[in-house]
Amino acid sequence: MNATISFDSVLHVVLALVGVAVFVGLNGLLLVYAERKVAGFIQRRPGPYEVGPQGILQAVADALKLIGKQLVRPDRADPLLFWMAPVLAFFPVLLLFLPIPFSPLLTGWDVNLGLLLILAFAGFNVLALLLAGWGSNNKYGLLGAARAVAQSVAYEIPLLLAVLAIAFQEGTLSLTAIVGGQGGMPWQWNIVVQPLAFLIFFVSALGETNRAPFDLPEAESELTAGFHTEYSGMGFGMFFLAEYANMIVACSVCTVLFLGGWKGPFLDGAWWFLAKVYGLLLSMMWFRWTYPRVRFDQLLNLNWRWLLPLGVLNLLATAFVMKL
Amino acid sequence: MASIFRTLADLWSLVVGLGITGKQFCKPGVTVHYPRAEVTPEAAASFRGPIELIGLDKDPAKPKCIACMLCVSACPSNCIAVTRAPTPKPTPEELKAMAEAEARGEKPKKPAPPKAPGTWTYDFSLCSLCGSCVEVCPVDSIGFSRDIYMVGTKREDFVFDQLARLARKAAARKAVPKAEAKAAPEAAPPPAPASSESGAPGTATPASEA
Amino acid sequence: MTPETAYVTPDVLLAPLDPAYLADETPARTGLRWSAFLSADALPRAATLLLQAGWHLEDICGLDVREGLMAVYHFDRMTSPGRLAIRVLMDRAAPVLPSIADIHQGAEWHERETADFYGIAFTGNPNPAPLLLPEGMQGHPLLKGEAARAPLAALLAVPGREDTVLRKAEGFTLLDPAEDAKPAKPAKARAAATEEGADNA
Amino acid sequence: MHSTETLWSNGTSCPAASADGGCADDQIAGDGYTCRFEQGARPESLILNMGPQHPSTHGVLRVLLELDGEYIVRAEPVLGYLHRMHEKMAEVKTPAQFMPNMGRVDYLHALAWNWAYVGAVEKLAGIEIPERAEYLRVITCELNRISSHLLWWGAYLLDLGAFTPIMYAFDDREMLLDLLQLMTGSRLTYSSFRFGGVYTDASPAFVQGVRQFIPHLRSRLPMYTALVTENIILRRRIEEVGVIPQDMVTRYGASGPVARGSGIAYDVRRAEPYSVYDRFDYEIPVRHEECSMARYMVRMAEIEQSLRIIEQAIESLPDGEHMHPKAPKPSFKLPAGESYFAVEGARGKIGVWIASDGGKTPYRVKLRAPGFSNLALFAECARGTLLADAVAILGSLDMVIPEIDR
Repeated sequence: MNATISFDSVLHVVLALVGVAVFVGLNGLLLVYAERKVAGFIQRRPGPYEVGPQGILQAVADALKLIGKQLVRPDRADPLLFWMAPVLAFFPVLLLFLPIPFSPLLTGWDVNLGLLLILAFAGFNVLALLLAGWGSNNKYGLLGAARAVAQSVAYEIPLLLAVLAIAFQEGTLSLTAIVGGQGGMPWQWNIVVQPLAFLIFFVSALGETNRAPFDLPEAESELTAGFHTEYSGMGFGMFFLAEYANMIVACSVCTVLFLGGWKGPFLDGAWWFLAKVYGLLLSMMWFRWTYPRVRFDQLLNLNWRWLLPLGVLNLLATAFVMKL
Repeated sequence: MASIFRTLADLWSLVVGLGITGKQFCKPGVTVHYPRAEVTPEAAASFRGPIELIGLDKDPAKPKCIACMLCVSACPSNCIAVTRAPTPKPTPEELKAMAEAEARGEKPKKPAPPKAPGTWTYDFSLCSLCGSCVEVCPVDSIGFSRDIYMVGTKREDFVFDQLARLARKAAARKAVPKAEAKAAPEAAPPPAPASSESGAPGTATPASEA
Repeated sequence: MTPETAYVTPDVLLAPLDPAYLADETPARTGLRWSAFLSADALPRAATLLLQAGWHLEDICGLDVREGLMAVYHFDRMTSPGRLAIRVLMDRAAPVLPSIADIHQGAEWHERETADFYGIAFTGNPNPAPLLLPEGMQGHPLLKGEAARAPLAALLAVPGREDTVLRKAEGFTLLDPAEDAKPAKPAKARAAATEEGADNA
Repeated sequence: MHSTETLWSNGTSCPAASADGGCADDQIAGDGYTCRFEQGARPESLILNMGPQHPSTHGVLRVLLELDGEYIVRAEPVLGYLHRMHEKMAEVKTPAQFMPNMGRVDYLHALAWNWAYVGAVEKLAGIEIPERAEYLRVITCELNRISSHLLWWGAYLLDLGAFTPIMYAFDDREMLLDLLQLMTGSRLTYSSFRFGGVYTDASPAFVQGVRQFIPHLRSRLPMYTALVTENIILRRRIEEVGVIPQDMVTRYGASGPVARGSGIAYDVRRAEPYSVYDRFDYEIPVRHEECSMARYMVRMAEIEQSLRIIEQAIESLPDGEHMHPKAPKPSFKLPAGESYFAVEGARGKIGVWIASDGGKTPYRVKLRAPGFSNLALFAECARGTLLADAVAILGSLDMVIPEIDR
């Protein structure tokens, strides 16, 4: 790491963290609204409609409700673990936003090991889910936590392999540099050279963020609500926000790695980045409202028997081509 | 190798699914936005709402009911309670005639109780809308209302004084011109929503027409 | 499971069990094709024979009649259908039947339900807990009061059934028209008695 | 409260018991069903109470599960949470008064229950039905069957984690309900069959609506197939899951799509023809895979066959009365005797047995619910499957708990 620790850089990081927190909070509201509208339109319903014009204040009302609710802990739950879990789920996610280059100027912390930082801190999420399921002393929670651990650990590997393929190709772990290696036109993006890596990354990202059709840790028709069965109020709200924040991170990284980041055919800037991220987020929602849920053994089979070998092959092929 | 191709073909089904939901996404919704819109009166016409009394053709405020109690005994859930109208006090002439008859040793002719209900209460919270009372009524004095949007906030809201309800309805009928009365068959029973008058039936797009 | 060629009519099938009564029925009148009275001891053997011949259990109905408690087992076949009613009469004082849940596994729940409603004990039922009624509930809701009980002959009265009786043991008088085969009591008394039965439960 | 010994069959005390012993009792807290179930469990298993409040137990079914990881070692459904004792009500109400109950036994295929009860009474009392009423019964009952299957389809997909199909199914079902409302006046708990006919005659609007609905639904079915039936995730979820061999069907007395998905072509409409079903040209869909997918396919095919029946019936709808002129008054007395009447409901064979002593009310009424027998085989079927499979199997049995509990 070449970032020298100075007052300026610390201030920069702190400011960035505050900015990220605001960004995540606002995005949480926006995405909840978008998710419900997408679900509504796909199902030929209006979706949220009553609170504010076209229901745009629905998410705000929900957030206020969650904040206003009493914090309830089951009698036999472990208080420390029970309350640590939502905090641990939410705050590390903020760190993940730091190295993401929204635009050349709008980067929280331009560190040359940005990819590594994201992958490392993303591992916190699984710990939070495990603590939530274990600490709430609920059998459904426990089953959900067990699923979450097995799933997250498994899907991290192909995710890493896909990322490595890009890192090999670009020869750097800095996100800014990776974007710099791509052009503005769609055919200059990494997705053209690495379509398989993109597919593996995106599927693994669905698995990592517990999104349908891989939402097994919470699978409400099997485990009622899985790891967060016992959470209500802001306890639940934190998990909820963390899920959306994780989605944004996954889509952002995907944009940086494969879709040219902030670069576009004209007028490069953060708007291109955001447009691409929201496009990916919308497709995640689209998947959720289209597909049934896979079974747990199928989920793991998909990973170990398809994504992992394909990821390895892709990485070897990339290495081979790069060597040439 | 063949299995890989089959897998690819299977994966295509996922794309097809996305195509279908994507297409539906672009189509307009089918929800009827109650209370801004309501189902058409035609769609409500066959609905069996809480029962109501039917008035005489000559005097719509008075029920056809003859207080025969058939509905009370036919009801499986005991939700109807009817009492006969009290026997009127004999007039002085009648009293005189009765006294004379008694004096003659005949059976005095007492005034008969009127063939009309004194009270007619109906507890909708018990009713299963089976229609037994409607079918059994010998004078067709009971019918189903078309109240689709009836709401109440407490249990007592669903105990109707049917005679009062009929009277109110007849009064409301008189008040509004005939054509409008047809559009809003339920005018002003207490728990009936105001929307059935203020809403604009006919503008709605019910699911049946989608 | 059983080939169609193995189809034997129940009158032949049940013959070795020596049913006290066995009759052809008219499905258009009663919905039954055969009916039989068996002793409780013969029930498991009959169930085995019927399962082997491809019959399945439709339901078990209890019945509280003047002569005692009765259980009616309705069997039917998937191929070449025709309903068979096997009736078993029990002493009211000790209503006990052998369970057939080890033969027709579906009988487990039917037996538990009948035990709930009538207090009939099925010996050998693998899980004799109450099924539909709460645990620890006193009484059995479908038992009738003394006055409300009707004689069996009145309930199973089918005109012309005497002509189609295939077997009838000596001394089998259950279906003979009793002196008061007509409605036992006026409806009012009956209703009152039923209420009473409900109160007991 | 149960002592710790009742929990573990191997004699060890509850490992969760704290030093003061306070925790142990709470850990075992549960009713007799849980305690008995736990007695048979291995010490390393997890006992899970699925239900009575659980998203995929459809109503209030409770299933006790002994889990080894996510594998089911043992399962035991616990019934009775929706028990209303309809059979007792039948004994204290006149047949006409009992009719509304039939719409509430199985609220998804209410008209089949209507028919079973009406049929049993008509058979016992020798009541005749006009031909037009028979046709109207067939049409409405089949419409109701389609609405039941559509709802099952949506709810099953919901169990499997797909949220959208149920909305599409409800879109179509809404039209069905509009049609049925024309005939019955209500949208769910119908009680429109009468002894000797049906409650209302078919209006031209109804006939017209049915004629329009048939091609509409036919045009929607390919979309259902493409969106769901062919979806690889769904197929992997339910193919070869919940295998019910033919002998299991016989041993449990299962019927309906459960039997037909196991290759048994048993349908009461064919086996014991009632009404005018023998006049129509239709097939009994049968699948031989014996798995959840087979039952799924049978129901989807049944929607098409019901449409065929309705199409023929509406075209050949005879003129005439909808109530027989000699139909009995509501207060009529049942003659003494017994009768059993079976009809094919959406879930299988519905049977009603009436025994009457000639009084005003029936002496005994037995309601044979198809779901009761179908659900009974769940414990055997689910053994050794995954928790997620248990959900898939329960859904494929198409349970309606009020019908099972009665």
